[in-house]
Amino acid sequence: MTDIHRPEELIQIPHGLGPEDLKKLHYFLKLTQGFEDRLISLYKQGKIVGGVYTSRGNEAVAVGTAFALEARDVLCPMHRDLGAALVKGDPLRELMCQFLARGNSPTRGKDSNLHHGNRERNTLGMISHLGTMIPVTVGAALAEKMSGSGAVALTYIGDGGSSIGDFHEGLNFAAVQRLPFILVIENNQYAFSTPNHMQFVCERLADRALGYGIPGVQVDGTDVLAVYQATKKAVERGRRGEGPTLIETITMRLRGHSEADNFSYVPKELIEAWQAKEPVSRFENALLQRGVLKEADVQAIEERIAAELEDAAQFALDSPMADPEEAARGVFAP
Amino acid sequence: MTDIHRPEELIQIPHGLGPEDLKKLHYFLKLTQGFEDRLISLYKQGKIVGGVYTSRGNEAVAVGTAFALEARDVLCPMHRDLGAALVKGDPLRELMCQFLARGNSPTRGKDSNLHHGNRERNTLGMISHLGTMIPVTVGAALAEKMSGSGAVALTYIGDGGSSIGDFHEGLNFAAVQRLPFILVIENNQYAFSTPNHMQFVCERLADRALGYGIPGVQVDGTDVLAVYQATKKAVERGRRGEGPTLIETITMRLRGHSEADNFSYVPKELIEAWQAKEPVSRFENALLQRGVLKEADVQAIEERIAAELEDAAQFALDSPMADPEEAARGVFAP
Amino acid sequence: MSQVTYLEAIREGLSEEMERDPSVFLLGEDIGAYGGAFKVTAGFQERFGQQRVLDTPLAESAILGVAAGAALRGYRPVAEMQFSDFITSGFNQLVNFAAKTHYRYGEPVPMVVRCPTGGYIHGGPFHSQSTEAWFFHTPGLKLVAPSTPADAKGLMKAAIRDNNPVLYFEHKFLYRRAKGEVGGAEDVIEIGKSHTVRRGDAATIVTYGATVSLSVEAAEVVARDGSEVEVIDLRSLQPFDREAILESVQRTGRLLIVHEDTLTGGIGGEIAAVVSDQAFEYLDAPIRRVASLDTPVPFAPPMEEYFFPSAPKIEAALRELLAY
Amino acid sequence: MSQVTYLEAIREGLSEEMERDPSVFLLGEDIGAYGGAFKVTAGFQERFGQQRVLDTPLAESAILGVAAGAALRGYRPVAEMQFSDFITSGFNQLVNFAAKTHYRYGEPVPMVVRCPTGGYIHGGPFHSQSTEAWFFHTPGLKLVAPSTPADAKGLMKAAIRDNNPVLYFEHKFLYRRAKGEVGGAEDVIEIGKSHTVRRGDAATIVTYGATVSLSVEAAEVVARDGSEVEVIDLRSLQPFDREAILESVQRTGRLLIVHEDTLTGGIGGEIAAVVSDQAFEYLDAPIRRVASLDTPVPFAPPMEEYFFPSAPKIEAALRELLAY
Ligand SMILES: Cc1ncc(C[n+]2csc(CCOP(=O)(O)OP(=O)(O)O)c2C)c(N)n1
Ligand SMILES: Cc1ncc(C[n+]2csc(CCOP(=O)(O)OP(=O)(O)O)c2C)c(N)n1
Ligand SMILES: [Mg+2]
Ligand SMILES: [Mg+2]
Repeated sequence: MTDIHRPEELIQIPHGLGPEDLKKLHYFLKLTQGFEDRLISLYKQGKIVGGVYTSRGNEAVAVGTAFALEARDVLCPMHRDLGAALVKGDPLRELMCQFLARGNSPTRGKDSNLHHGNRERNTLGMISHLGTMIPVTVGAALAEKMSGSGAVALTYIGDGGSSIGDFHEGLNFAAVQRLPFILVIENNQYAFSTPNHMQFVCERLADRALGYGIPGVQVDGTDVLAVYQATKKAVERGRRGEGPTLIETITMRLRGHSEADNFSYVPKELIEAWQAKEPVSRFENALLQRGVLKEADVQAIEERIAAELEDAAQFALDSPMADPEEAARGVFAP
Repeated sequence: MTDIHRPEELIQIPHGLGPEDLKKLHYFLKLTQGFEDRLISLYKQGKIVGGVYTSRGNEAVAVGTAFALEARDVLCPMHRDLGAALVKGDPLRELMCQFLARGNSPTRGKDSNLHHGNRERNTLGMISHLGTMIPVTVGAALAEKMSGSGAVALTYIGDGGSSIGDFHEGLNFAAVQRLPFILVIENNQYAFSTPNHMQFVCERLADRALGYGIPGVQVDGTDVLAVYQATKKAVERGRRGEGPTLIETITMRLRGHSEADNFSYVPKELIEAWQAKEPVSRFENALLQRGVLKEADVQAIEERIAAELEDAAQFALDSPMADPEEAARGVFAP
Repeated sequence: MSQVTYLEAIREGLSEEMERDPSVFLLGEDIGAYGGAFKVTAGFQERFGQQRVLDTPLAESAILGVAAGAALRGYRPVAEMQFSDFITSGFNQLVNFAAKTHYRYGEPVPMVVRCPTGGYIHGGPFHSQSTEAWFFHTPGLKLVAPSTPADAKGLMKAAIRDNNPVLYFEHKFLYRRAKGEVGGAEDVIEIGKSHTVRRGDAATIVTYGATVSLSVEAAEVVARDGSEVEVIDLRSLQPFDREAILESVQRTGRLLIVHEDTLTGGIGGEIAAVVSDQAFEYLDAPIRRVASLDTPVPFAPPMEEYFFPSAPKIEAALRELLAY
Repeated sequence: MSQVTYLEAIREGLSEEMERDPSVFLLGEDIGAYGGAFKVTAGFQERFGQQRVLDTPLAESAILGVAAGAALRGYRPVAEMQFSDFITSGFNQLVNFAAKTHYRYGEPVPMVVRCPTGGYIHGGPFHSQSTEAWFFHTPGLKLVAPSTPADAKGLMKAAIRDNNPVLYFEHKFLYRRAKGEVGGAEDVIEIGKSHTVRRGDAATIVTYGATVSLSVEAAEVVARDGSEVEVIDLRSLQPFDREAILESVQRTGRLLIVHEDTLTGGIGGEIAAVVSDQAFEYLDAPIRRVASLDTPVPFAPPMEEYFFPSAPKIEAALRELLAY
């Protein structure tokens, strides 16, 4: 992986990605950031009930991994993976309604954040209990293998979540069954207030792959193209029926655990060191340096995104909450 | 580790073990075997309620590991570790009463097999749910570290049990806290009817240690001295405050999962191949070859053991079951 | 029709549904070549192949989570717990993911969890537990607990065809002891409907599982003295048949609830609460319960016997209730 | 005495016991430097050191198993679940190891599990659950659920000094809202004893946790029309104060059970069963319950409000009960 202390290091553009792809990636990174800016301001205006968890520092992981998937592939975004939901096709209005718990949201306001799934888009809806979605997504991979769809299934887990039993049970199950499953560790140095050295003492979480007899790779999580490439490789391996891959992405959580957390427990120098590798600007600068984008393009994209988000936010704000009685419905499927 | 296909290979006698130690080891191996012969016959006579799980093939692991511990060290034997309980000092009469569920057994007949613990002997009583005792024994290791006793804590898990979440959570917790904890994997090729290749696909379970940043060693589980040495090293490391060790012992379950299981699913050739390394006779032959024991000694030991077991069995058979009303007592500690 | 055992009835239910619907598959520990700890799936792997009869690693949370994931993707997995006791090792997957997913975003999780349950088999604290009450209290899960071969087969079909997570409690004591006729390929027993196994107007016993036959036994002894006691076998625990219970109690005025599970916080408490609320005017006597002691399940036979409900204990409670 | 919040009272109980007994230590996620998700243990690590205020990896089963192991070895661990919802990830350690060990071989497991519980905080399905009923049904565990600062402190002391596993349900809604005086270093509140917070002869409300104040509120509204309703705060759920409940119902003849947990299979069912059995002759009306809907906890405020018990809902049920 790239040395996090050499931010100036140039991002390599992999074969098979044309300018349009690069622009798409850039768009989704910016969109993620813009969406969360909007969430933060709505939160500050008291328009969001419950907590807001942004993906600051994780954008390249969410976008880069999802970009390596096809529509048929199953994806289970976790709490730092708004970008993955966007790439997978969740409409902005829907997502905004979901974060604002409106009655027309995917969960009809019964749940919030990214806790929704959609069969047509091949997404699974996470629950809060970390680790739970690993066996569940492995089950989706088993289904794809049984149906012979050729699709793979991918989900995420944090440095903190990597300590829970389901990480072990799920990966081992997928390995034994040689399932088309990809687990992406989002190692962003902290689990809430817990630094990595209090979470694990192995050198690389990717090394856990050895204990399951599967490949484990470590990649710079601030480099969207590196993340994309590593995922692409894992996807191809999965499609070939060779089994799961564990990908450890290294990045830094650049904000608090939630907007209620001032993260004073994170040394300022650490934040600054990582700010130099802030994933969105890092990629944007790379594209500007390479002339894939001009300043004017960036401005145009920002304006487009602002408009799209304005529309989505207004739509959500204008959308009513669900009837209270809706609370009593839907426990069981007909 | 030694190659399981070279049974003729000589057992090496480690430094620091005198003839008396070797004879003790031999005695405990034979006692384990004799005790289980007795259990099997009692079972066939219908004198044992519930299942009988013998440790055939695992004797050297149970005895060799426990022999490397001191009285102060905490031990949690699992279902194949009768030999460990014997080395740790469980009296034969007590054990026999426990297996026969008598009212004067350590569990007063409320539980059976090796499901008992004893604070004075520093043993913990297992439950059936595999994996559970790993975090519990890690908790004991934490207690010893906090009290500064210098004691270590050791428990076991099978190839099958190694797939459960508590394996992961417990080992990682112990590693992060640098606890004097030792986990011994009893890899005896099968989990009930499940062969290893359907349980995991990594090369060595010992390699999982890398994912926790702790040493992982593999040792011939049919060689009591090799097991002893590996454990001794782990114990010393623990006493030095350097943290846990994962030891994978390789052996073969030479009987059914329980006495109710005819284990027809195990290829006969496999059993035969491993019979050549049957742990008890393997060690006995080594001691005879080296002249540590003479045929006459062996016979004397067998007679002594027969007498001890006869006494224990009679004592247990003569012991009454608990009063039915005892069932209602002892849910809560005073 | 020929007589089959309760275990064979479960097997028939499973195999017929696997024949009927290719989306049904089984997963669990030792269920393949070995046929399961109780041999319920003996021969299934030869017949349906390794893919549809999946031997898993020893990992209950993975088994249950994988089943839920496959269910969300259109399959109908039937997961086996080797003993219902071990479901605690995968508890979270059921109560937080499988149970809450349809409510949260409207997609069905059609899965069955086979739970070999209960005692009277000298299994001790970890192989004899009744684990239904935890799930009875978890919205989003359905629970069935057959007591006869016919119900075992018919409810297995219903459970597999249901679009929700269904916990299927198959009683280990009944596996080879309960015998009887079973229905055909399309005899599906509706989840939520009880079965009145004995008619009477003197009192009502509501029960399920292994204590159904013990209750009938007690009722028959009492009948010799002229009091005919009604015995309702719930069959389904969640949802349970409120109407049948209330209708019966309104006739008899006396209710005895019997279950093998421990007393405090057991399903009997809820039934008593519902009846004391909705049939208050009809009650001629206090609602009584016969259940296991509030302790773990003791191992030694004399204590085990003292712990579990028995025909004599039920009879004694009945006589007291009738004399009230 | 000065007024403190419920949260400060918990903190006082913990710190005083840690001062008193060196065998007491804390473990959990983010409880050290950060002071816990709700800041209950803020400042503890500076004061008692890293060893006695242990930050753990994100692993509930390890946290609970380690606590049980340390307890067996003579310590008195207090384990924190970041939210009581997450206890499901370590469920097996509690119900099968901690709960059954003393019964099996007679050695005590003195541990406390702190469970920040309940809703009314817009937490959604996974940060609002009431998880007590699962453990209420598990022999070998004690459960307490304070509703005031005084009880929070006194029951924390009792829980830590108890020689059994005790689940301590601290209500998130009350943390900073409930204020009051608290007792001193030796004011230990006996586990199993309820507190009658309001006297009356017209009816009895039995409740606990966040619904205690809602019940009193409803009782006071009803009192304006002349009916004085007694309100019993259970405080301890396992064991619970049968005597106090029965004594009260024998006087009032009317019982309303109120709890925040979902209705079916909740603790209210057991209380109703006990009363309908043991106070049958005294009941002048059906036993009624007010509880949450049998669904997961919905997120959006209007649905959340519809889901949970409220003073108006309790008042309506009371009026119906009194009019019966
Ligand atoms: C099983 C479980 N325990 C505790 C929590 C509470 N919790 C929510 S997020 C979080 C930290 C997660 O850290 P990490 O896995 O590294 O992901 P990150 O937020 O850093 O991306 C914790 C402890 C949870 N959600 N699930
Ligand atoms: C959590 C759990 N699931 C299932 C079982 C049922 N069971 C008892 S022993 C066993 C096989 C154990 O195999 P292994 O761990 O390799 O130990 P071995 O018996 O081979 O020494 C199984 C599946 C259990 N005891 N615990
Ligand atoms: Mg993190
Ligand atoms: Mg094995």
